[in-house]
Amino acid sequence: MKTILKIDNLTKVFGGLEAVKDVNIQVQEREIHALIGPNGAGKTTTLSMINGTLTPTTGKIVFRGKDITGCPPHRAAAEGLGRTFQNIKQFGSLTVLENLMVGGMYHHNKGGVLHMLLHRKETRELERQVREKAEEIACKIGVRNLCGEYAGNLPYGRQKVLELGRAMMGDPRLILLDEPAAGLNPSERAEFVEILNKIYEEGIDLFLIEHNMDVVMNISHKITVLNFGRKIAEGTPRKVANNAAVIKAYLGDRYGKNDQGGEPNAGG
Amino acid sequence: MKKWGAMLLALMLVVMAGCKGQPASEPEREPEQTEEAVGDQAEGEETPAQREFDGQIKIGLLTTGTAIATYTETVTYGAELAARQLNAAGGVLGKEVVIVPSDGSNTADETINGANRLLEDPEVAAVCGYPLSTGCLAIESLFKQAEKPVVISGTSVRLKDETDNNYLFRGRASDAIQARNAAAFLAEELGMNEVMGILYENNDFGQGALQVVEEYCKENGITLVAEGFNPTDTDITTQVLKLKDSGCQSVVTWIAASAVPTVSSNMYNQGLTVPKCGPVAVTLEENLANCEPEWIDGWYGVTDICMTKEDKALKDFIAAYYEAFGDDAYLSNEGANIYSHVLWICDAIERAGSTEGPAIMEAMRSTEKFPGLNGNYQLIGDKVDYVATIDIAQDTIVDGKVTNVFIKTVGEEQ
Amino acid sequence: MQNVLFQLIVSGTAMGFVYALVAVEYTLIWNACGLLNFSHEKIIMLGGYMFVGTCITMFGMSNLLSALLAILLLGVFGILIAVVIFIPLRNQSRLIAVVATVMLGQILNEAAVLVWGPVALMPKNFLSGVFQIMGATIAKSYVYIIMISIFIIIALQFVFKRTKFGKAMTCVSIHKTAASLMGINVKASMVITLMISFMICAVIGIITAPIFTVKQQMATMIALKGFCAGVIGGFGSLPAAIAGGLILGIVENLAGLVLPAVFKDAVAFTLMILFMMFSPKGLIGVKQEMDRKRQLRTGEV
Amino acid sequence: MKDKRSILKYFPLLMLGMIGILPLFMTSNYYQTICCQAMLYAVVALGLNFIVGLSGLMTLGTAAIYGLGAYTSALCCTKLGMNPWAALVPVLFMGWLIGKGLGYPSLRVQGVYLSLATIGFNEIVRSFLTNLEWTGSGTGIRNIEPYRIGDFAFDTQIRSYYLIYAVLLLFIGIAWKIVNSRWGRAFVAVKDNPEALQICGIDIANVKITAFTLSSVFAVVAGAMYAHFNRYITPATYTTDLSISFVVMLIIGGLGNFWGCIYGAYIVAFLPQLLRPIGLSYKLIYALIMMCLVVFFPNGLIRDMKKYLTFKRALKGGAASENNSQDR
Repeated sequence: MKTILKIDNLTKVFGGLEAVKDVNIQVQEREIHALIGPNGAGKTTTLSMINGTLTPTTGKIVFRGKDITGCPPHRAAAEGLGRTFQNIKQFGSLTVLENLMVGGMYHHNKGGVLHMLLHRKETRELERQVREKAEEIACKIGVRNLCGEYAGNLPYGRQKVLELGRAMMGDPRLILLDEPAAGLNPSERAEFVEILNKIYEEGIDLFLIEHNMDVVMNISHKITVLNFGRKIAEGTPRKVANNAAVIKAYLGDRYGKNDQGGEPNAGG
Repeated sequence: MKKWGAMLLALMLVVMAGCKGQPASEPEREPEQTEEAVGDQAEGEETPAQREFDGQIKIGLLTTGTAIATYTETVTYGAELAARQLNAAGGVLGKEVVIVPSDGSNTADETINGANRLLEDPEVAAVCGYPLSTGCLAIESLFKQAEKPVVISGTSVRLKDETDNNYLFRGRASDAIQARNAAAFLAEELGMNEVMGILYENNDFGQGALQVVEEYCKENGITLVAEGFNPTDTDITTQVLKLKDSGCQSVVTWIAASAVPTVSSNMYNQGLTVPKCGPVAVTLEENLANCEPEWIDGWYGVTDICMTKEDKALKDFIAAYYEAFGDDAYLSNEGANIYSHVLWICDAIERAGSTEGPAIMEAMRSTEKFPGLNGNYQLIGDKVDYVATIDIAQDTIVDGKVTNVFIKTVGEEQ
Repeated sequence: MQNVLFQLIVSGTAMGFVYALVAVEYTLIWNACGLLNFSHEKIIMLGGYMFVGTCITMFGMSNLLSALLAILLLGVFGILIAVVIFIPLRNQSRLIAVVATVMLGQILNEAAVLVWGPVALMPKNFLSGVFQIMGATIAKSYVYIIMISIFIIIALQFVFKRTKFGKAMTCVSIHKTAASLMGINVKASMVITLMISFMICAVIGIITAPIFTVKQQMATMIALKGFCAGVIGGFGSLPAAIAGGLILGIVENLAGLVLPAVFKDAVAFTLMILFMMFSPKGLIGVKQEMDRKRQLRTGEV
Repeated sequence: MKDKRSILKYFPLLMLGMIGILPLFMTSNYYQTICCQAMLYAVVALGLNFIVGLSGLMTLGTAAIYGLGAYTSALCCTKLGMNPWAALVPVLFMGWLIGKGLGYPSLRVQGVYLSLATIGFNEIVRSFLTNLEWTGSGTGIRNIEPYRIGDFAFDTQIRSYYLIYAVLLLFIGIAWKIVNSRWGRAFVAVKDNPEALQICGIDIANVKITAFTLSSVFAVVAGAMYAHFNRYITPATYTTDLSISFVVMLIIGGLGNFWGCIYGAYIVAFLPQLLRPIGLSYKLIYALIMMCLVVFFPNGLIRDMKKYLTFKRALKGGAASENNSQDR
């Protein structure tokens, strides 16, 4: 098995606070990798550093053999790194189809505006391609009948799905998912998991943060646990579920012994 | 939504009532409204007195609207007064003289629209008004195209140098006369002929004067120190100190009316006590009232007409003006200029015997010493300029109040 | 030359306080509504007109009484505008609010001519005269401006830091929704802020009346420079407004020595744009940056 | 532009056709001049739509760009003796330059800061145009020669009208292509959610700068047309007030509404002229009407009218545009 994403000694310091400290994660190809941990453990910070929204203080991120440490997000995305957000970020005043087409803009773009105006045939061709692809993905994620609707008017669950679809439009090799199941009702969640599995079967690897243990235990092959910015455990779902440190972290959190909610980007 | 919509409407009504109600409550403002009405409702109802006339002669009046409201008020009254007097004397060619005002605002675009609006009406025989050189430069070609004479009040020399337009008439002394005489007065009359300062307002008005004064100083070997300020400046200490530092013996202050209090107070406070000579603005009644007497005391001003001059025609005009429009009506030399312009145009129409543009133009071009309040009108050179005289006045404190003291009239009559 | 320099610094300081007061006045609205009041130049003008045109000329009241009444009237006007424009537009795109306030300014501008006549007004025997400080001259009005702006800023600081009402307003400025959830009446706080802001505008209009004269364009430049002062000092902070105003006033005056003085405005705006680009938080940002660097250097964490 | 099912689909074409035959009814120079101004405004507004309407950036410096276009063309013709058509090359270069120059700061300067910075830019430009001798200082540049093809000069109002009409059509075509392309979507996406656009692999810096460049190119070309149509330009024209008028056009037309730019421009150009008969207070009434339009129809005259008239459609189309505030 090949490593698709390799994180070495990743550290992020906010002011005097170490949000993430010396984290090492290796995401293997053909694997659904989950990142869990109590609130404020530094999960979203880690994800943001991988995709380039935040710059790591120290450490190294290698994606498909290429060092992408400190790359701006659009560069990372161009490398094949998709992402969804915990709190939905879509383009509310574009229709569902247009949302998907924006997602595919990187691969169906050539030159600037002037180039586009001068090469009308090529433009039409690119437009046709991206539209076809968007329709295809819309079918896949089950929003085909909503294509003409403004994304801002969709129900929450659909918006989450749409965000995933948009990430897929960029032909990613790996999608980073930030709490994909948060806020979904059980039936939506089941549907979402189904879509995730479908995507995985297509050959796209997933790296997700999730609070919902049902989802995590169900679909992930490997789990990394963070607490207070440090990696405390890693392994198969079964192994992690029985890990003493993990249980302590969660139970401790639950019983309020670790009263340190002030970390930035707490839980995303 | 509905609630505050209603409130907005209420506010609108209050504002409207404020604007409409205010002028109406003052009797002297009524003429302003009537002539706005005359201009736009045209010949709706005729009063018995008007029936004697055999049609109308419309004279367009290009104002600056609310952008330079003082100008608008005084020229509307001035033109209206001229029209009333002409009509009282039986009209022109047996027709009634009607003034059609149009707002040219203070931008070139709006001036063009305002002028086009006047030209659109085929009954408008000629147009007068507009004091900003930029606007005049913008509309000059429209009148050539429409073959209607226009009497402008912009003073820039470019209006003469760069145009080739027989329909363009300037009914007042240009910068070449005004600013040059201001400089000449300081240099020759007062003997300050080594270093001269100029403080100019940074727009077409001030820069036009700057150019003229620069030329004058070059010809006469005078060192010129030029300092400009922006029309919106509220503090010109830097400029005044620079002038003071340069050791100039006298200063030409070419500023618009609204800047006079700022400039004079700054100069007074910084102790720039050398003789100063400014344009019309420094002799205006309104400014004298808005400045502390000591700020402006002793300043010289070149003006088209010194309003305190002992002159029968001028006194009559002023008396008639205040009688017609009330004592609170605003009067400046611009009003007197426009009054003269309307009379001049009508005189030309009378002589031409027609209201056709080309005929009026020819009659106006061949004017010989038509006596306007601001001098005699006669063609100077081959185009544009018709008036060559200006008055020089000095602001002097009399009984604790500043008044204009007429010094002399300068400029060569043709 | 030294005299000149000193004089320029003194008059720059004087103008700086005018800018600072303008900055304070719109910062209040910015904090409470998240909107910039682009009509403030006309509000200042309105204050001047109310003072001279309405109170002194029309009602024939004494100067002091007129000033107080004008401030009061503007306060009422502020409430009206809050209800009519600012509250309805608070959730709209900011651009729309900006344009609405610009239009309000135009309305006031046009109305002023029609209501108060075309001629510029000037209060008689009001704050006239000059002070001499070490050979430099400063108009009396400026001295009053300096004192009043310091007083206003201290008073506002006190209100915001010490009173319950002020703290509520601070909350509104930080997060409107959260504040309203905590039971703070956001609308009421907007109304009150607008009222205070408009009253400060009136104060500016009244004190500057003897130097600028009351006319349509009396506040055009100080209003824009007020924005510059705010940006240079640090947007949203009141004491920083004074620092920004002072820097702006002095720099633009001194720049007049080097450049032709007509480029004074260009210098001011360039300064503003440079600050925006390199220190968007203004002087406050510079200070924070320096503190941070010092911390790093001394190894404190 | 989104609602393809609407019968109003043909309204824009009707509008363009009407503009085309307007001179047949408005034969006076007065109305033709205003029409020409309105069409030039429409070109600027179409360009501004990319920044303000679609990308949601608040810029209030358009008048300066418009003015720089006019000055570039006028200076090239009067000082360098270039052909007006050839002068379009430096004009376009100028537009590109301004677009880049303003685009980069716009990455650092956000929201209301950007509007202040652009006002500053406007004032700086005006200050320089007023003071530099080679720009004709306060009195501006005169005797700018009109465009001509062979012996046919576009020097009368009616000829200029159709020249400007052609330019308007050209730019409508270009803008329409762009708005309905991947770039148009990217502009809207920048407004809605820049972060999400980034993770789609798009550099938002690039998108914003493209929007600025397009906008300035539209504005400079309109400016150049204006210079050769009016044949006289002064710096006093290019005030912040004009910049704000451009934004008002967009708001009346509805932010981001393609055809709204055009009728917005016509309303802003014509309304004050129609109000002139009122007399001195016409500008006051104009400002009042404008404020009411802005306050009551913040999503654009037609869009909000539709919403008020047919409630059903509002649920589908209008609401989305209302939600996407750019308050960030």
